[in-house]
Amino acid sequence: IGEIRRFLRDDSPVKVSRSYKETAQRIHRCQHELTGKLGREPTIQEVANALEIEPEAVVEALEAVQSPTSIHETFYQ
Amino acid sequence: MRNVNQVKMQFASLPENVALARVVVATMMSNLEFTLTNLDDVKVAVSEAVSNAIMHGYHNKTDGLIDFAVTLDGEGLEIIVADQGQGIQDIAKAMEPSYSTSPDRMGLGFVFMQSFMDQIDVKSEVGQGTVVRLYKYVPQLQRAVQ
Amino acid sequence: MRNVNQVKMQFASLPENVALARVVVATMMSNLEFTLTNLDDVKVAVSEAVSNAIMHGYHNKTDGLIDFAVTLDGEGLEIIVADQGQGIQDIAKAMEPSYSTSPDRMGLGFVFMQSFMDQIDVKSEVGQGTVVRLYKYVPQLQRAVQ
Ligand SMILES: Nc1ncnc2c1ncn2[C@@H]1O[C@H](COP(=O)(O)OP(=O)(O)O)[C@@H](O)[C@H]1O
Ligand SMILES: Nc1ncnc2c1ncn2[C@@H]1O[C@H](COP(=O)(O)OP(=O)(O)O)[C@@H](O)[C@H]1O
Ligand SMILES: [Mg+2]
Ligand SMILES: [Mg+2]
Repeated sequence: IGEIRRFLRDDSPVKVSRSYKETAQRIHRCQHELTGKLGREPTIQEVANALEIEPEAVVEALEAVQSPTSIHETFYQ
Repeated sequence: MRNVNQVKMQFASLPENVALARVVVATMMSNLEFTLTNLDDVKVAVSEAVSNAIMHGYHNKTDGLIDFAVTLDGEGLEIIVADQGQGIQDIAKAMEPSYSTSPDRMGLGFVFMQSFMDQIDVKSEVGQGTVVRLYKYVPQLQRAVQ
Repeated sequence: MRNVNQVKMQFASLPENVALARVVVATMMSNLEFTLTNLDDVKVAVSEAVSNAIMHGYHNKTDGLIDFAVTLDGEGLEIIVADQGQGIQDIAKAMEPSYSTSPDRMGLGFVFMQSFMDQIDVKSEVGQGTVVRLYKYVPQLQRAVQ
């Protein structure tokens, strides 16, 4: 059971957002690099493959760092 | 890679379920050859459609039900957002830029949905509710020659 | 912070929908005071339950339907995974560690569900299908004195 918790780092909920934030930064850096390399925008899967994470993790990280419910709130709050 | 799938959901008209709808669509998009830009675009459109159902359909009452269906049909992504709320009197007018029935809103939701998606179709009946159908094609990527 | 919500989903028995179920639960958990460990634990349990429905309930056929419901009731999180597949002959035996009807499987799915969740309840009828109910309480966080 212990080894299943291999992602266990800390019990603090604050950590959740920090690790998501790091992943999101890596995603954006990778997207930039791959765009240069491929001459087009990479797909979500290409980014996930390059970072060796699941596409699901890409999605989760990006969502976690983007909390507003509507773009109106983002732009005109 | 699989590109056919369908997910149907029903959830309450709570503001936090906007994020839920976004995440479901985003996860399903990650199985197709969509880019991160496509992802952002579709997430904005979904947020606007679901926010509209909550805000305008149900006037922010939290006990309304929203039906949400996402279908991957092999060519793209179809999203259907349906509420059984107040309905829209004049759909053409509602879709005009800057038109809003709420004084504090910008009236740009439908504009965003139209610009970020390839198709939008709105059906509504006053007192019955509103169904918004959005569609986005998977982009034809130019494969760089190695 | 809101802590009452319910989401019902129905999706096909496709392997990629395991991730979808996980993401939905994780998003809903993020509205409550669960820890990262709780999140990982529940994700494992959900993966096991949904994988079982796909693999054992529907024998990896992709046209089965899985009903998935997540409820936040104020005290915790209830997850229900239901298939209309093959069903389980002897539930007590199926839940034993290392018991599996697939030679290549570990037989630890139910063990993980039991260890990582606070409650598990399995109902099944051969030829009718299986319903797995999982429950996790929100931990009583000890607030550190600053
Ligand atoms: N689901 C809905 N139910 C009822 N009315 C709606 C719905 N969606 C949109 N509307 C109407 O259409 C108008 C325009 O919507 P939108 O372009 O999103 O702008 P906004 O939300 O800023 O008002 C809304 O002000 C509202 O009157
Ligand atoms: N949804 C289901 N439908 C039919 N049989 C199931 C289902 N879930 C579990 N089972 C049965 O219970 C057994 C034990 O399940 P589990 O502990 O997850 O181990 P494993 O999946 O590795 O076999 C399975 O081998 C299968 O026979
Ligand atoms: Mg709007
Ligand atoms: Mg199993």
